[in-house]
Amino acid sequence: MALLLLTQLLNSLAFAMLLFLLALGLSLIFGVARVVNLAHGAFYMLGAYLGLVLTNALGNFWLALLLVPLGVGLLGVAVERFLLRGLHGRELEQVLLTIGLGFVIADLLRGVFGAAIRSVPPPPELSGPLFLGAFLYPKYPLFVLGLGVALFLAVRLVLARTPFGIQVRAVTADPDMASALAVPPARVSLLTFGVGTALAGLGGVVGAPLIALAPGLDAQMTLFALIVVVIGGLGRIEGAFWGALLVGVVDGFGRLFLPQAAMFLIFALMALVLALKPEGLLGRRVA
Amino acid sequence: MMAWIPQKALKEWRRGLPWLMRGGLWLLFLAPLLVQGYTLYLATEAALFGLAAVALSFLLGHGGIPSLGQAAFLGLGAYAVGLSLKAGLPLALGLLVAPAVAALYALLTGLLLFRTHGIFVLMLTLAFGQMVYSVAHKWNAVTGGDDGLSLQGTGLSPTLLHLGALGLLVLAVAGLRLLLQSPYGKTLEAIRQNEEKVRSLGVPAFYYKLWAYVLTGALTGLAGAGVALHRTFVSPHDLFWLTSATLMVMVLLGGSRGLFGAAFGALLYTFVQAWVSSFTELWGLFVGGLLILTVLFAREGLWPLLERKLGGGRGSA
Amino acid sequence: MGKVNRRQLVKAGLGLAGLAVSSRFSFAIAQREEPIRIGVVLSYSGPYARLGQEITRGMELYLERVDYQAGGRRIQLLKEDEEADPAVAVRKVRKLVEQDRVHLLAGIILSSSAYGIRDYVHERQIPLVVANAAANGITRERRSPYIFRTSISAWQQHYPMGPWVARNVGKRVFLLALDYAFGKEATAAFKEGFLASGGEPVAEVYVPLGSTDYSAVISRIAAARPEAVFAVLSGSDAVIFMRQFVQFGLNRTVQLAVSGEVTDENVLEAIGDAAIGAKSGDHWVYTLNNSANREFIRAYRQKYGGVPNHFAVRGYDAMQFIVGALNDVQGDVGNKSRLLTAFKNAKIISPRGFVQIDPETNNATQHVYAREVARIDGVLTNRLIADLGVIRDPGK
Amino acid sequence: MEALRVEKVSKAFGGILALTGIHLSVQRGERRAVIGPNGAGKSTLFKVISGELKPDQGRVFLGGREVTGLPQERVARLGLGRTFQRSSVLPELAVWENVALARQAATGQSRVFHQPLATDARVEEVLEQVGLSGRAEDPAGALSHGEKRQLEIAMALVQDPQVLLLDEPLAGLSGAERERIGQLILGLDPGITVLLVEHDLEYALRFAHRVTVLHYGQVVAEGDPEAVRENPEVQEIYVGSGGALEAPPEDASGGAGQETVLEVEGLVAGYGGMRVLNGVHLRVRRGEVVALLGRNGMGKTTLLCTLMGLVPLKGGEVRLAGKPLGHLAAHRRAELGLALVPQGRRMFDGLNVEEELRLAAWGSRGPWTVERVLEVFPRLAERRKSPSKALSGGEQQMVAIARALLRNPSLLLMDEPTEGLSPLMVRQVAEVVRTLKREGETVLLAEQNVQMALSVADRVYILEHGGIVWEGSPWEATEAVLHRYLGV
Repeated sequence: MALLLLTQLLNSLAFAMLLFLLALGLSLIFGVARVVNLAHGAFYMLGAYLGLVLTNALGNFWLALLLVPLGVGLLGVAVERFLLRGLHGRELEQVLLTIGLGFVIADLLRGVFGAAIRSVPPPPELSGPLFLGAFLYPKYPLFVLGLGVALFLAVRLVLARTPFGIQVRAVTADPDMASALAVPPARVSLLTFGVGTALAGLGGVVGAPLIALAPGLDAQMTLFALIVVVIGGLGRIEGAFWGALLVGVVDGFGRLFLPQAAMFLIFALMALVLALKPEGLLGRRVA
Repeated sequence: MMAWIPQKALKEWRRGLPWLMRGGLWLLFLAPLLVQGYTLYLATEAALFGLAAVALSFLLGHGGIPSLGQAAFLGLGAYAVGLSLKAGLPLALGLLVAPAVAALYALLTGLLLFRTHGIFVLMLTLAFGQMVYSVAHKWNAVTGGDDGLSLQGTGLSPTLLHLGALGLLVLAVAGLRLLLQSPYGKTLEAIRQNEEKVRSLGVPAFYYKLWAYVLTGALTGLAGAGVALHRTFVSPHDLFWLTSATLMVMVLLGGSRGLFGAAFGALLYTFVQAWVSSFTELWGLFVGGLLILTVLFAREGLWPLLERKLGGGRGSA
Repeated sequence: MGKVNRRQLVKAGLGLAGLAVSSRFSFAIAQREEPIRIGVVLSYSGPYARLGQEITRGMELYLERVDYQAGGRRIQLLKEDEEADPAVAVRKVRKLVEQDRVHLLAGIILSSSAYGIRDYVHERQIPLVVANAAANGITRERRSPYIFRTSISAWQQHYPMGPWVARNVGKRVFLLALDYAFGKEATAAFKEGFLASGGEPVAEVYVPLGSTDYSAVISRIAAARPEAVFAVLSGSDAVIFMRQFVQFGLNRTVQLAVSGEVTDENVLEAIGDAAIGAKSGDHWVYTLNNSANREFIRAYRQKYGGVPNHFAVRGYDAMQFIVGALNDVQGDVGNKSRLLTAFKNAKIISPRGFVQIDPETNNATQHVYAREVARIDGVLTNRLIADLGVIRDPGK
Repeated sequence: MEALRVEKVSKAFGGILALTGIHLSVQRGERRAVIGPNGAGKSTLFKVISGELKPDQGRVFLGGREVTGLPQERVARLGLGRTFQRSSVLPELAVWENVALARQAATGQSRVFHQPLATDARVEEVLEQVGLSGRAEDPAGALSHGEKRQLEIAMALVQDPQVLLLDEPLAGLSGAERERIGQLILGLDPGITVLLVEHDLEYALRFAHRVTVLHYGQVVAEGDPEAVRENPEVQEIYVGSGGALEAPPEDASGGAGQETVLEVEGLVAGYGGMRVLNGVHLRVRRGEVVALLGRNGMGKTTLLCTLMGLVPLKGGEVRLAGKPLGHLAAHRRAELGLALVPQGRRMFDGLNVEEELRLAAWGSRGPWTVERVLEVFPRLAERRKSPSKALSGGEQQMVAIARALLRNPSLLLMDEPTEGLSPLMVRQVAEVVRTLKREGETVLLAEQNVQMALSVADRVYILEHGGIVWEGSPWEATEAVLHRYLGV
């Protein structure tokens, strides 16, 4: 029983880290660009399919891990620049546009790659289980777990220490004042959108070997990311991290003990958080 | 027929009803004579989705409340009527239960929902909607889960269903337009424009929004019941958020203000979608593209555009 | 409002009327040529798109063999996307029947779609050949004289596996199935035979359809330490489960004895060599050594390349049944009772062996086989390990 | 009979105390003016009374009934009417609908569903009273700024409130509108208790029976208008403190060179339909400290924000070192050498002191570096890791100034740097400005603390009703200011 719980805890945490990648991007984009990007799951899918193609073409997962986020990020930049910027300040229209964009991306992917379930093998070095005495656990989820934590620390560091990070936080807090200090909010916003979508793309590459790749995953992933940020608090990376952990664990143990009600548990958790703290667990009250 | 409606209001309603709508209405009412089978089937579906779209239009365009969770109302109404019939209740009772259940859900979620504002409301409606979806999907014992719920022997003829759906739609549009002229409706519009100000005038905006949401829920629930009777089948797929997004597309396509636009949008969407999906399975591409184009280039929606182009009604909004 | 508006109104009205007329007009032209129109409703999008594609391939493969001719008339397929949504299936069936005036319907991936359209098809008296949906009820309590199933029922496919697994694989078995009608019926059928043969289920777990992560279930399997896992999963669920099963290293200690859906060739393609050795029960095996199967595989390879799978077989056989019946009635689809009798008496030599319709239930009576995943001629497929006999669905 | 009573009300925002133990008692039918410099807590007081904000401590009574902590719609229903600082109407509804809605909200008839919203005698009467009968059918959004104010007053009046709060009803109005609305308020039914916040002291003193003076969130004086006008403490508050005037230098041009840094010609700006600035001319030369004086609501902040590019320029021209700025975005102006110390300091939520400074220093070259700034503001060095929002008002001001300096600007725009600061801190800020002057920085200083501004300025402009009305040297300015501000 203890082994079962430990295994499931690791499973939950690995999935939580995948959710964190998605929620982080969503949260950053909302914080800086003030856009709720409901195409986020579609960017995840795009990343996953591109990862599949590149891994097969280059024969190297790690190269794909590097290149795909770059590509998806560039697409994100283009989307911000050519579609969203014209709607600046009109939240509802922006959200609707991202919904439309999500449908389009997902369907184009289906058109190109077909509806078959694709399963991406983990890279050979991370394939198969790890033996720890009697305890046996696959390597790949551990890799995802490590990557997620590393990324969380790295992003925190970037936001805390680098000029770009401080600019991002300044624009999040007060874009006008930031621009009076020579920070170009539009460019920061553009870059953040790129980084956010790149994170979704990275999530796709990393997530494909963890869970399979099938049509319809885009909506599911968007929804998960949305729940995480609603629970954790929108626009804060700590919120995305702890929210993802909470959702991951509730989901994981929910699946273990109450498989039929797992998804419902997550929504119930969300409703509870909202009832008690509408701004999310780590969120600031939004005026 | 509605003696309590003052003459002035009736006149107002007639005046605001452009010839385009009147012509369209006649055609739709006569549809059972002109077309049968599949076309009539689609027309009925359009009328039912029109009802749901009109409710959303009331909520979004006039109440300023963006909801991406309308599918939950639709689904609750559908399951409510389906389960009532299965339990052996008479149809009339089922048609009362459906909006009541949806309204109750609206009341409960609304109490949480209107603690926040704007885009957060949108996200929360989405999340609550998905919650209902997952319950419907997983609660096999009651809903039949992924297999859905088959309605047997409602004995309603397509013509009767069509006229019923259309009648409901017309009543809803008329009723909501009257409501929008009333102090309540004007106050709701006022809240959309400046909630702080309206509250400082002594209006408990929270409850106004809540009741608008509940009313919308009931109407959409009724539409859902109609859809269930019409298809003789309830599937959890109808509760998925794509249905909510589709309703949003219908409303935006037609125009979110004035309610006529939403009905028109639903009609247009239903027929075009049915047509397109026979050619290609990539109809999400089509819906998404339509949504993007509407947001970017036809912000008011097509109905106001059409009205201006063809003359007739003087600003129905 | 004036004259102009009224004129415009009339114009609009004429337009709509024109629409109605033109659709009838095209119908009139069609009748002169007299092809038999078969409406095919399958999922071409959504999670079951691949199934729809394979069944369609099988159908077209057979129709090409007979040159799209049956009973002296041309055959025309009208395909509509079920979208993995029963509500859509209902709408598409109505469109096919009422607008396109099809004579026959075939296809249907989801059991829920089959239930959804059942009453409509029954009332409109349109013969429907179910080529995939497996819920027992379709040919049991909700059967209709107009509905035939040429594929297989959940009970038929899984009942014979129970005794076989108990005898040849292991007695302590972990049961895992998708939480919907097919999964439950399949598991119940398996258990029926399994318990009777002294099997001992260590756990019975149902998971929601479309899960992205099976690690929770796999953890439970690891903890339960069964001899084998019996799983009823399909599509992406099967792929994800199988991959994670291997990732967790369970394939070293636990045997797989699963539903044929799990080791379908489509799924195997996505899983890879990790699946080798998994046993399953199904109504078709790649290595069946009969001439019909050899011919089918050859034709499939030639046209589409790659390994066929049981979905393509289901499509192939559905058309074989339809063409056979149409030949019997010399293409007279108007005579419903003759057509139905022809269906009831239909027997075919299928790639899966000899198959005939059970006139009592309208369900196909057929062989069920035990199979094992293997690499044959460089491709991953299933090989025959035992014939479990001819199985007839009891119909209640 | 007491119409309104405020007992020991306190309210803090982060590290800043907006109200500290306010007492207020207003009799029925009284006209009360609440005055005080910006940041004194007047608006916060109004928000607490109306229920928009909950006080941290203390109680509020309306007509003898406690309303502390009730939501604002409840307080409104209990008889509190209110107009907002920024005019606030329902733009898409017709003028009469605005008023009728307000009427029905008060009479509890908003929950009528089945008949259209209708006007009634009272609505017509009030529209007549405020002079909007002729525009009853127009959408409220189409009204001029002054008419919106009239409409807002009508919406308040039609509710027959016991107590009416008017928050700067004359702010941003032009001469004729000012006159019209001033008369309208003076002519209100004497039965209504009215609380007025207004920066036009002359008007406020003319209107009120009694006057309450707020400063640093406390009541510093209360009495009849004459007594308040003569009160030296009040005069000091308005004219301010911060150091004595230096003797006029020998050379009237001071140390300033002749090179013009900033040139503003005919500048027009405002928000939405509201024109705040209407043809402002001014110039600033290198090395000069130029003070921009004017009562609140006269457009000082709008002018500085327009110069910085945060408020769009609607007309006229702005040149920095001869280069026209046109419609350049704020960050481009910052790169060209403009820096702003904003009103209210605007610390970034979530950044600490050091990060605020590093953000500003990024990409900027010149004598001011983070190290040097920390030498000049040693207090900030001690608190470099503290979140900037948690600092005291004075410390925040130091951060805001340091931030601007780190841009190494050719012109430093300072907007009300002494707002809400204690006298000690005001003197420190003045000292900082003098230091900057010695360092040769060029400063445009908008200030309501006249004394402080005059003690550091080389030249003075007075801004009133959207234009420059006076220009001269600091030692001539005091008299001009007293005359214009207090009517002394």
